[in-house]
Amino acid sequence: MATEVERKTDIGPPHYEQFLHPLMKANYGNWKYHETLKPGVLAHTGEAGTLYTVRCASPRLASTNFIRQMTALADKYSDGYLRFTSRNNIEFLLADKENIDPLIDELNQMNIPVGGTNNAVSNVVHTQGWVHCHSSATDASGLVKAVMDELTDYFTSEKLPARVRVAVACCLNMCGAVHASDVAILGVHRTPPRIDNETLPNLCEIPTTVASCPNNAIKPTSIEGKTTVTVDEDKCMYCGNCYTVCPAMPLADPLNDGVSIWVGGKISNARSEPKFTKLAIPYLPNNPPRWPEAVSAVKNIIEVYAENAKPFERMGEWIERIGWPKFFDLTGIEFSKYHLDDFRYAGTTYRRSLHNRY
Amino acid sequence: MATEVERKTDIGPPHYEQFLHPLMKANYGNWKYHETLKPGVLAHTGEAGTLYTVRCASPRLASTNFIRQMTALADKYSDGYLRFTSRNNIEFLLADKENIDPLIDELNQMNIPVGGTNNAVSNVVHTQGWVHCHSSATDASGLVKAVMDELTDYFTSEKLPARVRVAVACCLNMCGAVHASDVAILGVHRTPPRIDNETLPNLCEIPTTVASCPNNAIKPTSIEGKTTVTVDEDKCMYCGNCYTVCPAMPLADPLNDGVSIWVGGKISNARSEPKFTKLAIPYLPNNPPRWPEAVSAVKNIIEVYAENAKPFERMGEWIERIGWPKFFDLTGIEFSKYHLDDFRYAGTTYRRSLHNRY
Amino acid sequence: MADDLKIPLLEELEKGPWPSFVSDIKSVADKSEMARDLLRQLEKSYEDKRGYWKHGGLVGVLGYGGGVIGRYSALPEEFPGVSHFHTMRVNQPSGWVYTSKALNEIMDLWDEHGSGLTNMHGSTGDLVLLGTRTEELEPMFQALTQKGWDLGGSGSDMRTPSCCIGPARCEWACYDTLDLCYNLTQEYQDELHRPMFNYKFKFKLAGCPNDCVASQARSDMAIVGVWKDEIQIDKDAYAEYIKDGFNVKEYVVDMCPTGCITADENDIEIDDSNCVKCMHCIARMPKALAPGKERGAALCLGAKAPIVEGALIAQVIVPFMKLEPPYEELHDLIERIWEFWDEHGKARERIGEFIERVSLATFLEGIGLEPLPQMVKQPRDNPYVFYEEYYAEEDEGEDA
Amino acid sequence: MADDLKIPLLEELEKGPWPSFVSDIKSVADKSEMARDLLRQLEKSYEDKRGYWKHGGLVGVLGYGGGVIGRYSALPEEFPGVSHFHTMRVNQPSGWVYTSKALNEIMDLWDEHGSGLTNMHGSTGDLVLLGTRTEELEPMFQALTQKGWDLGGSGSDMRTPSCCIGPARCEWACYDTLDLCYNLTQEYQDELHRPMFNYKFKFKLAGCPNDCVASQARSDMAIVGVWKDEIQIDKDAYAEYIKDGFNVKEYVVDMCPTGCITADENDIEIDDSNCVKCMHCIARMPKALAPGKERGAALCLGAKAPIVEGALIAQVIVPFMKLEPPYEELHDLIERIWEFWDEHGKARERIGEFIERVSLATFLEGIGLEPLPQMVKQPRDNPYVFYEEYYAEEDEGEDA
Ligand code: SRM
Ligand code: SRM
Ligand code: SRM
Ligand code: SRM
Ligand code: SF4
Ligand code: SF4
Ligand code: SF4
Ligand code: SF4
Ligand code: SF4
Ligand code: SF4
Ligand code: SF4
Ligand code: SF4
Repeated sequence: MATEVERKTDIGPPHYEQFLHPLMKANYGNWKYHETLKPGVLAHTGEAGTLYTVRCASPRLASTNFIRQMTALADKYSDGYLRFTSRNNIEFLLADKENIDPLIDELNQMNIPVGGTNNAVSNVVHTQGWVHCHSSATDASGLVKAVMDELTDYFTSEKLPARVRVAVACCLNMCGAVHASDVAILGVHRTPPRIDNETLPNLCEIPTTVASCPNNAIKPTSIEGKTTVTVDEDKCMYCGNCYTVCPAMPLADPLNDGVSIWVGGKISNARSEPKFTKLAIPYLPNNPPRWPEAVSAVKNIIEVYAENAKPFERMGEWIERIGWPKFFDLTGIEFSKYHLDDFRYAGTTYRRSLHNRY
Repeated sequence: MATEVERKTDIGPPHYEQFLHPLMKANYGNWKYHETLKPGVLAHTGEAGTLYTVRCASPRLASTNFIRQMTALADKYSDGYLRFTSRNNIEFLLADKENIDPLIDELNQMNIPVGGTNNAVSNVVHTQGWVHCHSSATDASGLVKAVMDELTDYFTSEKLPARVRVAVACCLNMCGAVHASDVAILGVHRTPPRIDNETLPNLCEIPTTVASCPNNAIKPTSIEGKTTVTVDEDKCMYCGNCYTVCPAMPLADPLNDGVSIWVGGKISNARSEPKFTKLAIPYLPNNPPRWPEAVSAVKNIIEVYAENAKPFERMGEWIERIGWPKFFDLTGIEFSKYHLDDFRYAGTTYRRSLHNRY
Repeated sequence: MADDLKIPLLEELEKGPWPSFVSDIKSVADKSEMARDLLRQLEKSYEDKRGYWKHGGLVGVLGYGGGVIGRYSALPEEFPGVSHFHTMRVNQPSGWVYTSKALNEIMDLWDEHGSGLTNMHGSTGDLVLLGTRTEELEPMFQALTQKGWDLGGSGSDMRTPSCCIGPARCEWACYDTLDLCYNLTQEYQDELHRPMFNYKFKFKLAGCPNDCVASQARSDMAIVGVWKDEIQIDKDAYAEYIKDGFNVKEYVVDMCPTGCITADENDIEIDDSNCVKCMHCIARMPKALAPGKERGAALCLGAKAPIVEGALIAQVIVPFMKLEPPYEELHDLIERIWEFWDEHGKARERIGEFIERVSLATFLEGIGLEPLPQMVKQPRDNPYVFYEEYYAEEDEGEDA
Repeated sequence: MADDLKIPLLEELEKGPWPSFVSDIKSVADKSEMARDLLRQLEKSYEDKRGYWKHGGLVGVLGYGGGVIGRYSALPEEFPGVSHFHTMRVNQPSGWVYTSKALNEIMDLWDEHGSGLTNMHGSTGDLVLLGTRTEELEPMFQALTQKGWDLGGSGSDMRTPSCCIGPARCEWACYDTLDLCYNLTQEYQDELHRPMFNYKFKFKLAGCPNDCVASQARSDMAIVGVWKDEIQIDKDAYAEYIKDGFNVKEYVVDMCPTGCITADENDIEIDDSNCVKCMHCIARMPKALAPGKERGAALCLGAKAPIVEGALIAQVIVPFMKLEPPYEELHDLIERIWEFWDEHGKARERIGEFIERVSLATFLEGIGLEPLPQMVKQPRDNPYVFYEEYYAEEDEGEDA
């Protein structure tokens, strides 16, 4: 490229300070407390005054148009300052309390829900899906839209016992938060990789491919003089790791791919230690564009939780309090052999005491 | 054998019913409640009346003399009925309340402590040691005697917060309760087996020997044409399993054998689930006849526990409430790399949260 | 006399308030050369800080493979009295109950045929007769059987079952531990006496979740009594506890692991649907509370000491089974378990290790039980599911 | 116009209250062929229930190995607009704070050089620019750097660090997450842009144990703010909560995991020696309670998703470190960790898996840290200790 300017590298991101709202600078490190004025609206107070935050949803997969709409609102109501949250919501940072309602009105007119604070279902941490990733067993953005259409009411209110963090990932790589969320939807393959013996010898390194399998299902073999690999189908658990390192072993399979539902994970240290999400429903079909089976499964779980948990009790804490048998009872989900762990630490998940409910 | 009577086999033990005290038969399955009259004395009540139990210690390694002394007392005070507990105490079963004190007097005259009930240190579940077993890294009976001499006061009283179950085993086979006791003393080897290449090829099956090692430290090898084995010393964790299957691989080593101290296990489901015992002190020397280091370590742990735990809180429950850092603090025991797990489920023992005390 | 003993180190263990095994062995040293040489060899162990026993060989009684542990001194010339020093494991009665008469008879036989030393009892539960010569095994065995006693297990066989005192002297027993212990022992005499398993298999039977025989820590099958319905409450007796000043909040309510007790000065209520049968509240107020009426036991498999794959606490395999004679359902299940373990287990692989290796799902399938959420602390948290049914191209849209 | 789109399935996703990514992509479909063909290819995926992307090749900008994810359509003839569809990961500012001006500038550049589509933000934290052609990568990169922006990580490199809003808008931040996030990003530009590790290495920085950036679940090194001393109590503010009828017993005292709070209508007291810094009480009464004054962070290693050896939550490796510029102690430790992992780790082995494989003790030795009980939930429960020092025959009685 023949540009006149010097080519810059390794400059890193801009310093954040230039993007801080003046009140953020003034109260930096000296905030006293915060309050929630209503769902989606926070007020943080320090010596230098109070900063108001209005939080709204975003599809995350956002066009430049959408972002410009948001910056326009920021220019109008928040002195041009806005931020994104760790769950892909948008936050407008307001010095002037009077701006809160007009801003919310405009957002509502644009059909953008305001909320996601405290005991709400916040935005869904999710991944690429059929929009961008070669690995996906399902779509992500579509699932999120379908699920959140049913849960918007829980986003704009704070009527749940505690936060409910929902995540979606389109394959076992779990680019996001599936393994530690209150409720998660995970795309799954259910058939072993199909080996393209034509291209494999050129595309893939055999030792890396063999080593990629967590269950030693892959062995080197020779077909017509060329070294390729073979998969022991009994040992394959469809994780897709081989495909990540070797493109000649695709797993995608329209007939069998689908989603599984997971529950009870958390990340915070509040009360209980962080927990992994556990399997609730091993398989539901891929049913685009609205995945009705997955959506109603998630909704059911959240509603049963909402009815039964105590205040400030996260999904996983609630389940531990009432016990897993009761969880399966209350939600009407069937318990099956797929729920029984058989991976590395399986032995530690077996009930090794008499502590059971009947 | 030329006896006149028919040789009997597979008759099994005598039916217990013939050994049941009449009150046990009368109240069988219909006991109402029990009370503790004083340490070592229980009263169980049913429709048919109250049965009094007087419990006393036993060395477990007991001569026929000792047993006859006990049966004589039973004849005198408990209609000839007595039993042994699951922790090797002796229980006299009395119909007549008046007999309690005279019986206790006689026992005390024989220097046999009465107690072991409720929140006491009961008898020590233990093993053979140098008295009988080829595997032992220490003696068992001697350790028990030395420890209990210091703890008798906790046997004859009920002044501890809860039961304290002490166990001793003389090697990693743990023939007893070491892996699930409040406090345990475990004999340990600390050097790899010494291979007797002369006798090994005749005495041992090579594949079984190789397979016996939990850490794959044993490999077959050939010395002067004979197949024997070799041990990778870096991989050996001195468990002695190879010696169990192959006598030509002894581990006993007077310089290095010794004992380790373990804490916080329990078996009952009371309040918390059963727990394994955890490592407190990795190594103390074998110091017969009185193992002063081991004895004072055990005593210290029990005393610190007695001072700090809440009523009905078992050792392990107490430690979990205050946290392991505090346990090491309070007892003055040094925390070392040996406390860090590195076996199969090691990963599950690492602190995977911010839940720490400082 | 025993003055030739010279056991100064051991004699240190004659001091102190706890009963001394040294004094006790000494007390038979006069009449037993075995006891004498045991003390002398033991003194040498105390001096040298090591044991002097050789690996036992295969010794036993006619037709049995188990019940005797062979043992030989490594220094037979120095200590001829213990050149042979085998133990015999006598199968104890359920609940370790005895009469003086029965015990004295055994002692007499043992003075005649053995060292005069015992373990009352061994950790598995046997009445252990400690130390005799090979040639005395069969005579002692025959003498014992004449008196109605038999040997217990050792080696890769079913081991001697043992049980808590249960219904014979405990208000909490949820099934008849003594009867079932006797029943299993009799039913499986062959498995007890003739090692033919992959490895040992222990039964322990506890009448309630207090587990006074340590079954969940130390037996391949732990049978632990439990109830399914409501804890029985005697409100009058409760009032008595309150009147006596018992701190029900601190010692009961606050210590219930699931917080399912509501209690005050006037009343106590338990949310039994959330009670995990831990026994704590019942143990604190035995007059006011008692296990429910729908009683049975949980069957748990796989407890063991660490060798080889690490220690295990028993895992629930049947959350609840009614246990009443003739115990057919239980026998059936035990036999299915043994069969599957026999066929697929490796040598020296305990049942608990076996389940971990083949996975619980496979094991359940193998023994014909349905998976239940009560069998786990939690469902899997990893996504590595072995899906079994999947669609093939032909049968699109249809469930396989 | 976009009427030639024919995307009836996708259009179902324009209904409902939640913002529709379909409508949004449509809104740029006029000006962006890429967006148009993305919708068309996606519609086909919805019809066929499968993705149509090929494995990405190695594409990027000059001199960098990371920051770009290559992506090609599997059906380039049918959907030429997405025949190339690479994403660029732009390193976001600490705390995801922006001005309208800065954001608009990036949008302008992206309309010029790319699809007009973004992810605000990617799960690692980058401002993800979604979809462009190989030949646009370098121009876009240069345009970005001119405006002061740079790329983040991808591949086996350090990944873009991210942090919670911390001291900029949160009263609980125990260290300056934004500053440290910036500092680490700048300090390790080389590691960020040029993959040379065994595998990816992610940093996430949370100001307190609430962990609002999910660091403990999703980063190889989680830096989580915490305090060592007493929770600060404002008694007047406490009185206000009580006056307002807040149920301190039910919502605070009974929910403290260690039961270390005593509180009634008049007063609140905390046994800080037993507080595990869970934040629950503070979050319930932000006006009355606050983290202590001796602040810093815990360093935790090894969180990750399940591939290959199972998911991990981060483990404590330094229970407490003061974190103040210039952060030398931290840099030092990070470098020791990378060095040891580099030397002994396997390809595609995350640091958490590495520690599990070599054992925590070995790892600590390798990076020069002392073992502490705060690093474990419990000491080992198995007896398989690798004793290192032992006596040899010669030096009897002396400690080696
Ligand atoms: C804005 C944001 C940080 C950021 O830099 O972006 C944030 C901001 C706050 N969090 Fe958070 N949290 C944010 C993501 C998280 C996450 C991460 C996640 O969800 O992926 C967690 C861990 C969730 C988990 O455990 O799975 C998180 C767990 C908490 C908790 C612990 C709640 C619990 O009971 O487990 C608190 C304390 C509380 O409010 O009780 C908290 C509290 C707060 C407070 C009240 C802190 C403060 O004083 O300012 C902030 C407003 C809360 C609210 O939303 O009502 N924040 N918070 C994130 C907003 C995400 C969103 O758009 O929804
Ligand atoms: C006699 C014996 C059963 C037998 O068949 O031999 C027995 C008898 C009783 N046990 Fe036990 N337990 C006996 C071994 C055990 C064991 C096994 C062991 O120690 O190896 C345990 C499990 C210990 C553990 O968890 O490590 C045991 C855990 C309990 C518990 C639960 C205590 C706890 O808080 O963990 C109770 C309930 C209570 O008293 O609180 C209990 C209660 C009882 C009661 C009160 C039951 C009753 O109503 O009769 C009996 C008298 C208790 C006492 O000693 O004060 N028993 N008890 C055993 C006496 C052993 C001894 O000589 O010391
Ligand atoms: C006598 C006794 C100890 C005692 O002093 O009470 C004992 C003694 C021996 N046990 Fe044991 N075990 C005894 C109860 C136990 C228990 C406790 C129990 O049954 O409740 C255990 C732990 C529970 C379990 O089964 O895991 C136990 C776990 C072992 C092990 C480790 C097994 C494992 O899977 O981890 C071995 C090693 C082996 O089997 O090769 C073993 C092996 C041995 C051998 C046979 C030594 C050997 O390597 O061949 C010991 C013979 C010693 C001798 O010279 O007399 N012994 N052994 C106990 C049997 C007496 C009885 O019949 O009543
Ligand atoms: C774009 C993004 C998802 C998103 O929609 O936000 C993403 C996308 C991909 N991830 Fe990821 N990961 C993304 C955040 C994550 C996260 C979450 C995080 O960083 O907090 C995780 C879980 C945490 C972790 O690191 O373990 C994650 C765990 C993985 C894994 C599994 C790694 C593991 O050790 O378990 C893989 C597989 C691999 O590395 O080969 C993977 C691989 C991939 C690849 C490169 C696919 C592959 O096999 O080569 C995906 C490219 C998709 C595409 O076409 O754009 N991605 N990936 C995220 C990065 C955006 C950004 O830079 O901000
Ligand atoms: S979860 Fe899988 S399919 Fe989805 S973006 Fe990540 S790697 Fe791709
Ligand atoms: S999908 Fe996973 S389990 Fe199956 S062969 Fe590939 S790497 Fe192995
Ligand atoms: S613990 Fe070891 S040394 Fe002791 S009796 Fe058992 S096998 Fe023998
Ligand atoms: S002692 Fe244990 S670890 Fe060492 S070689 Fe023998 S079997 Fe292996
Ligand atoms: S286990 Fe239960 S039933 Fe058996 S003695 Fe102990 S308390 Fe009684
Ligand atoms: S038995 Fe245990 S769990 Fe059940 S109510 Fe009593 S204390 Fe609570
Ligand atoms: S992690 Fe703590 S400091 Fe950071 S935003 Fe969340 S609550 Fe505030
Ligand atoms: S921070 Fe958590 S552990 Fe500490 S006092 Fe508050 S609620 Fe209890």
